[in-house]
Amino acid sequence: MEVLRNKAQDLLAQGQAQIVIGYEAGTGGIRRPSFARTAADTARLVWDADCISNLAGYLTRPEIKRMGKTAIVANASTLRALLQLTAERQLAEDAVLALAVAEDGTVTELATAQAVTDHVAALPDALSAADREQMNLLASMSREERWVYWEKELQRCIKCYACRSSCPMCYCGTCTMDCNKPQWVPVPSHALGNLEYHTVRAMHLAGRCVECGECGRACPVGIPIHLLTCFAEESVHQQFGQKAGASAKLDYALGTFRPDDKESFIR
Amino acid sequence: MRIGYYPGCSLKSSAREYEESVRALCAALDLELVEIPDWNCCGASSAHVMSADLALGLRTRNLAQAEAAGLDEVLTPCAACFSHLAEARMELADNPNKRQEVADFIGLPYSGRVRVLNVLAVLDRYRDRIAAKVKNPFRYKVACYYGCLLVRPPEVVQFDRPENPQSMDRLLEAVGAKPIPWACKTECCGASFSVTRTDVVANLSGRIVADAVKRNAAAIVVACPMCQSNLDLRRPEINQQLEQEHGIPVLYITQALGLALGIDPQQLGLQRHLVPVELPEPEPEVVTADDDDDDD
Amino acid sequence: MATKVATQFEPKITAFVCNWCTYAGADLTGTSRTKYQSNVRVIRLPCTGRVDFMLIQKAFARGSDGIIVSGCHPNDCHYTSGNYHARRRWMVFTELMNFIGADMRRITFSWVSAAEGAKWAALVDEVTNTVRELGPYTEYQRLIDAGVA
Amino acid sequence: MSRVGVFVCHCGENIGSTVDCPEVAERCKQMPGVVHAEDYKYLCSNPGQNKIKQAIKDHQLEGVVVAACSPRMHEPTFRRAVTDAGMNAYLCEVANLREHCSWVHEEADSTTEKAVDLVRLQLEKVKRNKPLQPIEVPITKTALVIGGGVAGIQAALDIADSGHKVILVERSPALGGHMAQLSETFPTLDCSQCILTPRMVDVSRHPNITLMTYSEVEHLDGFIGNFKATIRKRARKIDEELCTGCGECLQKCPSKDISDGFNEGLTTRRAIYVPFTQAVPNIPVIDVENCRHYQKKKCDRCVKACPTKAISFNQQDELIHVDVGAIVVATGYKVMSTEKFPEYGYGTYPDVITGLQFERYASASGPTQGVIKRPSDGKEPETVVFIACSGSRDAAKGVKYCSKICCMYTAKHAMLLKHKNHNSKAYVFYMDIRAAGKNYDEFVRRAIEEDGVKYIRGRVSRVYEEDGKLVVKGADTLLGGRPVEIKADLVVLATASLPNDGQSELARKLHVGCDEYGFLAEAHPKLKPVETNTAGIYLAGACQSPRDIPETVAQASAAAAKVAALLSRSHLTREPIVAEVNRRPAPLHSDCTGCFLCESACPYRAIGQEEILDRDGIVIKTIAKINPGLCQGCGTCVATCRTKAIDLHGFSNEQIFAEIMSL
Repeated sequence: MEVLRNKAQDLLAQGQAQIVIGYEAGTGGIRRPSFARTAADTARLVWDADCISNLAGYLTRPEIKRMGKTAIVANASTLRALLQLTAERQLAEDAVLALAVAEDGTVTELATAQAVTDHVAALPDALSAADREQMNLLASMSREERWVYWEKELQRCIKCYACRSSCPMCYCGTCTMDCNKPQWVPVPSHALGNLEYHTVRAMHLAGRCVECGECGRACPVGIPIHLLTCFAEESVHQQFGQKAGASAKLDYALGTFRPDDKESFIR
Repeated sequence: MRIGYYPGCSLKSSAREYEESVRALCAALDLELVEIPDWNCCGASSAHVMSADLALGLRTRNLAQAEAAGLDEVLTPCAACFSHLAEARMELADNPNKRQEVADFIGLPYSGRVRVLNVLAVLDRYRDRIAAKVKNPFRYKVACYYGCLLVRPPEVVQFDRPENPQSMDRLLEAVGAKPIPWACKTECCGASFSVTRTDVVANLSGRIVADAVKRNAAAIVVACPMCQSNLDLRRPEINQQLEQEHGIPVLYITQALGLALGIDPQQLGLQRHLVPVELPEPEPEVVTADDDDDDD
Repeated sequence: MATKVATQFEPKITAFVCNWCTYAGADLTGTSRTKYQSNVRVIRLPCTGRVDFMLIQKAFARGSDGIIVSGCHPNDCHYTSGNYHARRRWMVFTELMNFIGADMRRITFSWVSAAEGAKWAALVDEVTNTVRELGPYTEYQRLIDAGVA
Repeated sequence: MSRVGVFVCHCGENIGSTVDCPEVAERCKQMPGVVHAEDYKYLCSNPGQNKIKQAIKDHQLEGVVVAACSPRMHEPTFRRAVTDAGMNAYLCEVANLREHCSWVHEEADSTTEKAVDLVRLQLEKVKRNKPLQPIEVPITKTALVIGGGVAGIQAALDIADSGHKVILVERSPALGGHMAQLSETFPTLDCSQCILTPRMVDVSRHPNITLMTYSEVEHLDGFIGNFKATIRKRARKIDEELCTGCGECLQKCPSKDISDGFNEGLTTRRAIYVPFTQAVPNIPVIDVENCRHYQKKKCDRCVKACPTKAISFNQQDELIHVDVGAIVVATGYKVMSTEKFPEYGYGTYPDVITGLQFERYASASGPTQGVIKRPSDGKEPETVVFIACSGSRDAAKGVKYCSKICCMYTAKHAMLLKHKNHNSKAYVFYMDIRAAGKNYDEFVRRAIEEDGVKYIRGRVSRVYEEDGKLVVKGADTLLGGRPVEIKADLVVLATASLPNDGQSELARKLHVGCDEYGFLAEAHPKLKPVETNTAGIYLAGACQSPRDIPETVAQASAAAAKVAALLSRSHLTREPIVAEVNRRPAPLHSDCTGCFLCESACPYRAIGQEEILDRDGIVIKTIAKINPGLCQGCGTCVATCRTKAIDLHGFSNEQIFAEIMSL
């Protein structure tokens, strides 16, 4: 932890970064984002196994971008999101200095997209065991059971858009949900509209989702919506081989095709 | 590796040395042969002329037994058995109704899962391993004789080129042999006229032996018991026909490869041949030097 | 809709078709005077590549009981590859909709060329019969009826 | 928009007999936004169109729905009609009551009901239509012809003669292609070079033609009328301005044993060479791979030999950018090599040759000055076997298609052999004789009847060597499949014609399609045989499928006519059905996030970048921009865009959404 704080201090002191985004202790034992801009701020930085949230969402915020060079304490999903955002040209290549903290507390500076790519390649897959179990459970259900499950879950959605706000890939200036000419999806929480919203979100993240689960954690009513985006992402991975967040070069599976793609479902 | 094994009648009788050498070679390659339980006649040369249903039933029953034993692939060294089983498989592949009919007929379920492979197709997969294990390079000129059923008809066998097959040539090259280009790779040996019209066999097989000898082959290599027997067992008739004494031995591919791998000749059944297997001294290894041509 | 003595459920079928192959194929069905059931309403688009999956969703939301999406066969796309892009999108969309429990028997993807007038008639009849058998899409209707929470 | 007129056509009985047209019109009057609705017997007739025009004026219509036959039939008619009445053409939509309704359903309430629905769909759409203006595109009045064989030569000359500029690009160092290699041509037996060479010279002298040999198309951008091509002019290592073509250098080059491609490997050439004596241009080229100066860094004999100091070892490839309005692809074919035939020895027998090699022997300018010899020992063969369909019409070992030219050239070869060596014997193994063409069958009959060529209908199973002869084993199927064995001195395979090397790469560069074999695909096999699916790119000759010289020349002239017609116009008009990225007030500027995920989804690479700058010229945002010249309006990008920042004119989100909502 000291190493991290010292590193952050050095970066700020030497002007290599104007802001270091990391984690600090929040209430109730959780870790919350921390934005260190002065040496004093760095004392709040912490790093441990509870630092699970994906901080990459902050990188595309104009207010952060305006502050100058950013360094970010990055867990695996933050790094993946960083790469995907670079691929989608939301971040200039090598604009962000990522700080990867090892178990023993040592800090590795990942200054280039290539360094991040190499680092990420060695990290294990994203989905947690509990999520995997839930996915399998859903897969084992009959179609009708799955429909009832999601119908019930999605009816609880209050359309607060916390999922959208927390998602690093939901950086669009105008979301389809906000489009009112035509009004694709009804604005208030609505049984049908909720289903449409969450399927649209999943389709829009298919081939782009870094499977951090941030949306599921952000949901105030506890709907496991991240399973939808993760499912869409895995569907892309299994059918086309591409994986989001693996490289800073854009390789969008739904923007390309192979002439021999699956044909069996088409009459 | 494990693979199903269908010997057929020849390999248990007149071509025992073929089975012996197949088993010896496969053991040397760590390939376990699982003989199909309770296998039956493939129908040989008679069933299909008597009754198409009977022929299909006999053939399919072997495949169904292999399926029941949990096998995915069956090695069928005899070229005729191979052709028969492969044909049955193809006949039923796109015809679920017929498949059910035959399954009812033989009283066994049959899904068509098992693939049928001849000895060359299986060995071809192990070519690198064979080359790596060579102890006594088989440095002879050899006449690779494929006969008819290993490579034809192409849509049934789905293997090698029907007109000028190469798989055996490649295998023998891998152990140091020099396959000769010759005219008779896939000519007819006379097949089952062996019994009824030995004169026909003497004439047809005679052309094969004569061409091989003329082109200085040290041995004829085969992968079919019928070819072997016509070229070996009928050699006196052949020699009589050609009015010449030809002593060129006729080896199974498994025997030739076995010798190269240093397997004991007895284990390969070489002593069972009628034309004695007496190979001359191997040809010396030819080293080709790269010559630099600068005449500036 | 005119009032009907509803002895039998008549499904509402919406078809999204490309202008160059399937729309022309359906024209050929007409010129060949091949008859098919009249439940289908065709929405003409330039290419299957134009078919946003949200359009399919909105058609269900509007009460369609079955949907047809049809375009040019692979290699025949008027725009060379719009249908290939569409096919990929459908591959993911169908998997996702199945994961969410939607009844995928109600969506039929198809290639109908400008020469396949008979195929279009057969396709529409088959889809209409299948969906008629499945009955109204009550699961979706339940959501529509639930309204604002 | 809320002043729409609906016009329901009976199409005589065609619609009227199954759909209650007056009822449809009546129902439409009730629909919101409809201020006028009527039905009429034949709307496409002049009085029918006048009714529409009149109604537009009388009711100040802002949109029109014509419920009639398929829009693919009469949409242009009705759009023209509304334009006559002063309305924008794109404010008229057609509901398909005939092909999609009356012709496919029985007379019933449900059929009329469907008709009403179909009109409602178009009504809701047309309310949201926006006036659109056809896009005008200027045309660069220069054509690019790729390939300098007879097809390219003919196309280039025809276009140039019609008064347009032509850039002719040929990959090899000289014009001529395969035709220059041929001896005599069927069915007239006139000398190939004698008829081709003057055309080659015409090309080099034509004021409208820029000839670029030893050059290849590297890259192509743009669209019909406005292509931008990058051509790689490979370094000949000779200064073309200085070289007089005297040939002094050719004699001095010490690298000798290089297989001569023009002679199909039957002879050798030097490292500095002119492909053949009559080559146009008559400028040598240095084959760097084989030149001692480059390989061993120690030879300059050609430099010493050159009287004009034209050798330029430091010459580099040049990339030349040209603007062209139209392109003719004439890249030709190649023949399958003898190595593809296991049963004929996998190319191991030197005396088994291809038809093209035979041409070189038969050619007066060939390696033997027209004496038929065989490669192994240079002897004149007594017995020659010709095997037609070597690889053609043979799905198992070759290609499925018929190579088309072989029947004729095989007959010619056999005939030439007999003419040149009266004592020789010629046998032809064939499957069928396909001699359809002017004077073609007569030619084959002459070979058989007058020159005594033996035609054997059957396939050859094997060729093997025995006692210095090639034994050709086949069957005579006309004699009940009797086996035939012929001891030959030379075997000539009429090997299959294949797409030329690099053709699929070129197709990718040009964005034109290939068929399953790799030949370039025409837009329509009957009605657009020389067009490709990419507007402005045309095909000529054997790059499209195997064909003979007369057909090639005819097609080249056809392609040239298409090009000349295109280039004679001042500009092109295109349907304004194109996609556009929206713009919004600052600070958003556009719904486009600049993620460029749409870029690779565009089949036409029409999506580029646009930088939004502030007053100081600093980039605020980079967004996608669609080039309306390139966009063909498929809408794939529209469906790809998450934020709906892209929309398609004529098929906008609002329009289609409204259609769905009207159901």
